[in-house]
Parts: sequence; structure tokens; C-alpha cells
Amino acid sequence: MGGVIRGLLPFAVAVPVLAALQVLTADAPFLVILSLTVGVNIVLAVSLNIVNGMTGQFSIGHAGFMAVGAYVGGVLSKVTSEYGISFLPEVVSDQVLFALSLVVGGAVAALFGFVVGLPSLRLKGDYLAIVTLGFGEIIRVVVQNTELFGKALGLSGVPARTTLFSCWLVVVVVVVVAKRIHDSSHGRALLAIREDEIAAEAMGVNTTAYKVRSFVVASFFAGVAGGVFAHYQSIVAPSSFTYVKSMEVVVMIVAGGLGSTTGAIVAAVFLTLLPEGLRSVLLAVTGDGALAQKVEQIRMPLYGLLLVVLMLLRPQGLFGTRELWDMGPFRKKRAPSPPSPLSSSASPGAAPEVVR
Amino acid sequence: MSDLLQHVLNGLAAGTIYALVALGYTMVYGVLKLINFAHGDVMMVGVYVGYASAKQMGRDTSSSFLGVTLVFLLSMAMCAALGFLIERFAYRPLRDKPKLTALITAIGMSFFLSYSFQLEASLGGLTVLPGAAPRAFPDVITSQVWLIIGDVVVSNKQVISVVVALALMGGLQFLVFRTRFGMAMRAVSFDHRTAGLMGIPVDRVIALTFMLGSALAAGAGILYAIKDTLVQPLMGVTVGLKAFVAAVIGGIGHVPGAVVGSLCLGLVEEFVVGYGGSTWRDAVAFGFLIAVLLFRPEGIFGRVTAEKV
Amino acid sequence: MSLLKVHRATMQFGGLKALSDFSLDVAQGDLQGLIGPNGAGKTTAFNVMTGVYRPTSGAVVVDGERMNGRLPHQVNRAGLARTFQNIRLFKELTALDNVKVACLADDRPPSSPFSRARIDGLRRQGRFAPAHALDAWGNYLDWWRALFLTSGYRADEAHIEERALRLLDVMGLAHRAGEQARNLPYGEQRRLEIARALATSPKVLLLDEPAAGMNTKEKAELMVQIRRLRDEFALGVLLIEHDMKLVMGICEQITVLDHGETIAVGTPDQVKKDPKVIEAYLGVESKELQA
Amino acid sequence: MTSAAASTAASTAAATPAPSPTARPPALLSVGDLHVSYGAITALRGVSLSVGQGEIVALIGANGAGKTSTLRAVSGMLSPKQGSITLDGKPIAGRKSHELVPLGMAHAPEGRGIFLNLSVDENLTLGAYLRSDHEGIEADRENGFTLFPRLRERRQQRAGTLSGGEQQMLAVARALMSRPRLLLLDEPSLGLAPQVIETIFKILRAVNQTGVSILLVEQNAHLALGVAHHAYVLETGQIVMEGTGKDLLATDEIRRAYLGE
Repeated sequence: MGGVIRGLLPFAVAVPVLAALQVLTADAPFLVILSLTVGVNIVLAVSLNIVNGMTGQFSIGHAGFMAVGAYVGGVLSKVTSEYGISFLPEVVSDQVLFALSLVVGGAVAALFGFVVGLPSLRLKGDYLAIVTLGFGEIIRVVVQNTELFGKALGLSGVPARTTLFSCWLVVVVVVVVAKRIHDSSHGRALLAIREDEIAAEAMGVNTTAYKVRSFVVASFFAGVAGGVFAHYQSIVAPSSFTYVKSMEVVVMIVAGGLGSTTGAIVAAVFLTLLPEGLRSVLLAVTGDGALAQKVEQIRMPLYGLLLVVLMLLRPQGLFGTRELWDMGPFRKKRAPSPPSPLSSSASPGAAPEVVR
Repeated sequence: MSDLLQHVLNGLAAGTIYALVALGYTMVYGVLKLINFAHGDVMMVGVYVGYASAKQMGRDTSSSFLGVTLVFLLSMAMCAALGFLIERFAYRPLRDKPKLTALITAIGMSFFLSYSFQLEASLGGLTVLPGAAPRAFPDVITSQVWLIIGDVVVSNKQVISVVVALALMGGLQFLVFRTRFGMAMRAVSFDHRTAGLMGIPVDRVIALTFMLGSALAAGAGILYAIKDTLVQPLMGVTVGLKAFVAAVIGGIGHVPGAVVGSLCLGLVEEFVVGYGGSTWRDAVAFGFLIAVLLFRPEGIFGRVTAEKV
Repeated sequence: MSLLKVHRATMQFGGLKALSDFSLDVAQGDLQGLIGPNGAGKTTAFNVMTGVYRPTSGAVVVDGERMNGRLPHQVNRAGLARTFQNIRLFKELTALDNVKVACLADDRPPSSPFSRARIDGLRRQGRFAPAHALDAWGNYLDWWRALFLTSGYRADEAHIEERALRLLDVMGLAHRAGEQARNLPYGEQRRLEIARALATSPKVLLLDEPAAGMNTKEKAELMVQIRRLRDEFALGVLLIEHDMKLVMGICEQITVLDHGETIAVGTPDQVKKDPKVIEAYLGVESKELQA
Repeated sequence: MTSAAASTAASTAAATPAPSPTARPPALLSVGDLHVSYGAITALRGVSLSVGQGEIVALIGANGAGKTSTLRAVSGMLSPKQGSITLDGKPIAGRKSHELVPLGMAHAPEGRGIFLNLSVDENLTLGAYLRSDHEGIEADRENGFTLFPRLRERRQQRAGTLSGGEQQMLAVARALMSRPRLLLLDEPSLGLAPQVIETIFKILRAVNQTGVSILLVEQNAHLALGVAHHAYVLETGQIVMEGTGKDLLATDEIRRAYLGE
């Protein structure tokens, strides 16, 4: 039991803090919107990092799973928006239904992730990348052709239920899950697959199952991120989930350092805020909307250039595979290993006589 | 019946265009084992160079035989130069690094090219970057109907694209299998370290292969643009991906495979569009790819290579 | 009792027979050698035994369970662990984590319904399918326990850490626990690979050229160490080695391969005197030399 | 000599080969204090050796001792961290492989390096990639076929369909196509049947007699020492012993360590 309490500790801290933030930012809608964009990007980056960074598979179709979650969650909320859970006050009832639609959206996305994960059993590296890209595109085309999802126009009228609190609670969940997977024997199995699949398999790691699982977990959270996104945009259009969106997330995790959760977070925050920041600064200084518009246009080629330059100069990204808590003053101290009676005889210094 | 025949014809014509782009993918993959994601974007740049030079010449000059040839040559030369620069500065430093590094670089390069061209910029009255607005390619070849059999219509553009594509493919096949340079290419492709031991200047062979592939892409791009397609910066991504799909279907690294794969893809797409599913076109192309990769990952002609343990 | 039994295994690549009619029997406490000139098919034999290749014909049986068509991780769970000729460590991970990866689910407590003891019990009864299912479901459950940091999970992790450290210690690598595997010197990398293989609690240990790249002194130490591991962990050991001195000095039985064929089986003395072995292994000129 | 060598030598006191009494011919290749590493792993730590004009020099040692790395560094396949390599007195360390071919170096690499996707003829043509004297090339091709008649029968076949022995013959024949003065051979006996090995080594002697110097890496110490004028023993990236082939063959240390006696 004590274990479970400890397991829930991060939430015990996060819930009051987020609630307080929610109250404090009530009068700053711009700030809230910004924080939601950042939050969604963090969820996307941290979840993609589980596949690309920890497991070493290369998926570039993350936006497809986000789309699944956004549409499924959005439709569900639209359908249930008329209803409420009778014994709950309306606000609470809405949030419960919202949470439900997030989970269902995530679950459907996870199902898709399972399907996409299957090719990873036979394909590696660049081929796998192209297949994930293909799946992402297929999902988009399917959505565009589905009446239920509003075809090319998209889904409008999704109830605006995402709050700073709910969005960032999802962020906390994904980070905690990513960290716990990473630190567990499962995380080590994923890292082993990244390092050397054949050796991992030979050491008893069921590489097939682990690869598929990492896809499932990552796409679940991408789906949830899509749901969160849908419930603050209110309009879900296919154009939000193109190849470009997938690449944005890839840039984040590559810049942060493939395999580093904190790296992904830092890069996601930075790469989301930088253009927003530039835009508002430009807007404030020049009062010229056209110039601020340019920021959005320049962002994309810069992302491309950033990838190229990073690979040439610092392929390990910002953090490499390390985490914030592995560095400098945060560094964890490792307990010294217990002395053993065997160690002395095994040390090179005390070699026994050579048998000849 | 004639309906079917028309679709076959259109499909093949579209397929030959994919084939030219796919050949570039396959050549580069052959020598470097790298999927050059930026290949389609190099093609796009080629189309813009062609567009600009045709505009500059004016309608009369550019539609003369000499003019058209010049448009092609100019754009192919520019793309060859671009291909050289990309290889020299983005890919060569990463040649012995993990494959993923080069792949990410290629994706970045693709992004950089396609989205820079969406910006608008000019320098001293000269347009440097065109902006996102789609444009119609100058009518350097006027559409004519050359042949009507029953209901089947064959246009001059279709014939030209098929003939040019086949000629270039033949030339490439000759180059790879009948010349000294082609032999060096195949040697580098098999094992670039050992190729060096034969005295083959590996860097130069790879650079030339890139230039050749890029030039082919430019030619393909103009043929594509001439056929009533609008020119816009993201065209390279779409066509490039399709061509890549075709190359993989045929067995990447395999020259005739790329051609066969492209023709298959052209036909499949044409039938999907022709029979009312135009909005599903892209999904079908990728579905086709995934099916091939799952059931025959090495493509139609490719060979399985097992990893040594 | 035989822990690893290979019965007339043949491996064909295209037209090439890399291994033909290969048979072998390793029991607990055995220390056997597999030798032969380069390209004789030794590593192919290892790959066939460990499930990397599926033999064209013949059978591989580990602890009574037929392994044909099983994946390498299943063969490993059944009790066969190996090292690689060209060192395949998880280079970016620490030495400790390399070993921990291999510890995996062996370390569920005995009270757990998914414990290794129960799984092994089922195996011994010949109920292999439920054994695999139990292993897989236990592993699946572990995911959830890890997410909620249950106390049982934390106990498992502590146990894994302790066991991994002990194995590092056994191989004389305790001082390297926190070091990235790629930064270890060559000889230590080889020893780490053995520690990692031991972590999977094998019944039979296959060592592919464990002494390659070591100097004479290191080799001598390794010989003694391998023998000790066999006794301490109650293993059967099969090793491929180029160094004749090492093989002759340590192995009790030797199988000699040449061109995929088994040309001799016997004690070191028998093998050493076998004219076929002399010709294949020591080269032609040796005949003149010995004459 | 290094300290490791000194200690091994001491243990086998009487048999340590004295510096060869017969003077060696002037050096064609000389390597001094060569260091090579792959990432964190050091493969060579200060290797010095030389190959005289017209000599066959053997480099023996266990797997992973650094034999292949030495050849690779010499032929420019990898660049040394430190040390000098000179060919005919010209420094060549750090230069790329393809620049060394015109200087007279040919390397039949580890694993033979045959282009399995090309025909036997094409492989031979590639061996003469930098030459343009058409007649000379054809003459050399004929020479190759005379040395290895089996290859003539298979000249149109894809090299991938050849047997191991035939591939090894092709590797040697191809290396000769550039008319080298120095031939580097990496384990020509690897995986071959005894009769084939015998043929190949006979031909190596014949090639050497035409004036080509050979640096030979071999696992099979008997073979290598039997044919070599001079030999070096490599252990964990260092030369621990050197001498004439005959002298080394006679030392107990060598017999025990590499011949399994």
C-alpha cells in the first residue's frame, strides 16, 4: 500500500499547484492559451521520445495518432455535450465526460499504434520511418473522407473543456509514466533494443512485444494530446495533423536529445515559446501584423536547418540520452557496491598460476 | 473498354514521371544506402528554375525547340549543382555515422528547401524565393492531340514524357552497366571501402551520382509541371514521396525495379482516380507501399540481406 | 542429464551448407570446446542453437524442450545464454544496466504466481505452453506495477540491482558498475558480456571466442574463471575458441568442425592426434614439420 | 622491444631469436610507432615494422591482436591517431586508399572484398581501374588466368557464385591487376581447404619472385612463417617478437602459442 501512495506522490503535489495556477491565470487568457499549446507539445514530444528515443525505432507519423485522438475525443464530446451525469454538478460532469473522451480517444489511437507497431517487427530505420509517415497520411485521408468527422472542413463545435489544470495534469501523467518506464526493467529492455536488437533478443528480451508496446504507449498519449488539443481549439481540421506537425515533434525530440525525457520537455517548451515570443515582441514593437506573420513562415525552414545543423555539429542534441537530474548538482549518487569475498580472487592483480 | 485503355495510357504516362524521380532515389540509395528525403525538393527547385528561365525567355523563345531544350538543361544543371552542395556539406560529413543521423539530416534538408521556397524574397528586383502561391508553368509545349483511336486520346505531352523518360532510363541503364563510371558506381555501392582500394575516388563517384540523380529529378519535374500541374513549393514533398514509394515497391537500389514500381503506382493511382476515388489517391499509394513492405520488404526485385551476427 | 542436445542439425544458405549433420550434447558440469579453422561453421552452429537461425533440418533441444522455430529470446528463457564473437554490448548503457537488462523477470519473488520457480516447474513437467504464457503475463503485469511503483515492484528492482552487482563482482567488474560499456577496455568488455549472459540464469552458457583479443595473461585468468563459473553456477559450458592452448587446457571434450562437417569429437589428447584435425586445423605445412 | 616482449622472451630464454644475421634489403614500406583506435578501443599501440624490397613479411598473432588494423592503416582505410608510414621514403600516413594505389600499393582486404554483384571480369577490370594502357591490362588479365585457370572458366559469372577458394584467387588476381610493388594480403588461407591454400601460397611465392613485396597477415602461423623472409608477432596491438620466419618457427613460445603444440 505504501508503494501506491508513493506512486501517487507526484500527483499529490501537482494537483494543488495546478489548481492554484488555474485560479491565478483566470484573467490572462493569452497566457492560458500559450500554456495549453506548450502542454500539448510536451505531451507529444515526451510520448514520441518513448518510441524514437528509448526504443530507437524511428516514427515520423506521430500527428496521425494525435488526429485519431482529436477526432474520436471531439466527436464523443459533441455527442455527449447534451447530456450530463445527473448526480454531479454540471462543471464536474463536463470534466468527467471530457476525461472519458480523452481516454477513449487515446485508446483508439493506441489501437492504431498497435497496428503501426506491427510493421516495426519486420522493418528498421528508414523503412519504418516511411511506413509511419504513410500511416499518418492514410489516417488523415481517411478522416478527410469521413462524413462523421466533417470531411475536409473538419469537426466544429467541440465543447471547449480543456483547462490549464486538465492539460497540465496530462503533462504530469505522461512525464511520470515516461520516467517510470525508463527506470524500470521495461525501460532497460527498450534501451537494450535501441542499442543492439540482436543482443537484446539473445538476452531474453522479447523485442517484438516491447517494440509494439512502446508504440502503443506513445500513440495512446499522442491521442490524449489530440483530445486536449481538440477541446481548446473547438475546431478540428485535417490540416492540423499533417506531416509538418509530425516533423515539428521530431525536431523537438532530436533537439532535446533522443532518449532524454527532460531534453524533450525543454526543447518542446523552447521551440513552442520562441516563435510565439518573437511574434508578440514584433507585434508590440512595430505594431505591424504582417511582420509578425513572417515569424510563422520562417519557423519551418528554420526547423529544417536546425535539424541539419544539429546532426552535423551536435547529433546527440541538447542533453544526449541524459536527463536533467543526471547532471551537475542534481547528479544521483550511486551506492558503493558491497565488498564480496569473490572480488579479490577475480581481480586481475591476483592472477593464479598460468596453466600450461 | 476504351475507358480502360485510356486509364492504362494515362497511368503509364504518370508512372514514367514517377520513374524518373524514383531513379534518383534508387541511385543515391544504391551508392550510399541513404534515403535522400530531399530528392523531391531538389526536383521542386528544378521546376522553379525551369519556370523562371522560361518566363525570362518569353513565350516565343521558350516554346521553340531550342528554347525548351535550354530550359531543361538550365534547370538540370542548377539541380546538379544543388545536389552536389547538399551531398558535400550535409551528407558527406555523416557518411560513417549511424544511419539515423543521415536520415534526420535528409528530412531536415527536405524541410528546409520546401519551406524556404514558401517565403517571398527578392534581391535587387530579382526574385530569389518565389512564395507559396501556386503558379501555372509557362506553356512551353502547347497541348496537342496526336492520336485518337476510338475514344482513346493520346496527347503530345504524354508521348513526349514517355519518350524522354524511356530515353533517360535507357541512358542510365547504359551508364550503370556498360561504362567504367557505372562499374565504379556499382563497386562503391557494394562496398565503398574496398572500392577505394581499387583506386576508385569514392567521394567523387558519390558526388557525381548525386548530381546525376538531381539532374534527372529536375528533368522529371519539368515534364511533370508541363502536364497542367500547378507549380508550388510543396509539390516536391508529394511527388518525392510517391516516387520513393515506387522505388521501394520495385526494390530500392534496383534500376529497372524503380521503373516497374513507378509504372505500377502510376496505374494504381490512375485507376483509383478514374473510378471515382480521387480523394483516396494518396491513401492508396501509401497503403500499397505498406502492403508491399509487410509482405515483401525487399520490394519486387530487391534481394534480402541478412545481418551478420 | 543433458541440458543442450543438438541432433543432426543442418543449416543451408542457398546452395551452401554452412553446417551439416551437427550433433552435440552438453550436460551440467560439462566444459566442452568447439573448434575449427575460420569459416568452419562454429558461429553458425551457435546461431542455430540460440535460435538466430532456424536449422534447415535437425533438432535443438534445451532442457527437454524442442527449440526449432523458437525465437532467440524464447531459447534464452529456456536456459541457453551466449556471448558474441564481435562483442555486442549495449554500448551507451552502464555496465550495471547491461547486466540488469538481462536480469529481467527472473527476479520476481518466489511467492509471486509468475515466479521463475513456478515457470521452471511447469517446464520440468513438460507443460511448455503454460510456462510461456505465465512468463508473458507476468511480464505484462510488471508494466503496471512499474507505473504505480508498487512496493513489490520496488523490491524486485532492489533485488535485480543486488544480483547485477553481484554478477559484476564475480566477473571482477564491480568497480566499473557506473561506467558506460563502450568505455571499458576490450578484455573487460568480454567479461561484461559473460556477466550479462549469466544474469539470464542460464543452464548452458555458450561462449563465442571469449578470449579473443586478450593477452596471454588475461587468457590464463579467463580459463580459470570460466571453470569456476561452471562450478559456482552449475552450468554446462560450450566455448568456441581459436587459441588452441586455451581450448586444450580447459576443455574436457572437443568437437572439431571443418567446412561445416564434424571431423572429430573427443578429449583434447584424442583430437590433437587425429590426422584429419591436424590437416584441417594446423594446415598442410605442419605435416612436413612433424615428419 | 616492449616490456611484455621482454618478459615472454625471458621465459623462453634460449629460443629468443637474435636479430637476424643476414641484413634485410632496403625498406619499401616502413611503419613507425603506429597508434590506431576505434572510438574508445585502442587497436594498435605503437607498432613499428618494415617491408624490404622484394621481401615477404608475415604478421602473425591471435584474433583481435591488431593485424587487420595494421594493414588497414597502411592502405589508408583508416587514419592512424599517431605514427608514421612511409612508402619509398614518401610519408603516406592519413592519405586515402585511392591515392595510394597509383603509388604501387594493393590490398586484398579481410574477407576478400570481392564485389559479389559484379562478374569475375569486372572485378579484374576494377583492379586496374587507374590504368589506361589497354593492352597491358589485357596482358595482366591473361597472366591472372594463367596463374588461376579456374577463374578463366568463370570469367562471365557473378563473383557471388564462386566458391570460397575461387573468391580468394580472384582477390589475389585482382590485387595484381594494378601492377603493385607492395601487396597487402589479409588472411588468404581463411576458410579454405588445404589443397587450395597450398595452391595460393605457391602462387604467392611465384608472385614474390617477380619482384612484388608482400605484407602477409595470417592466423595460420605455420604457413606464414614457412613462406616469410621476415616476420612479426603481434599481441594486443603491440609487436612482441620479430625475426626471420625460420627463427620464429623454431621458438618454443611460438610453437606453443600459435601452433597448439
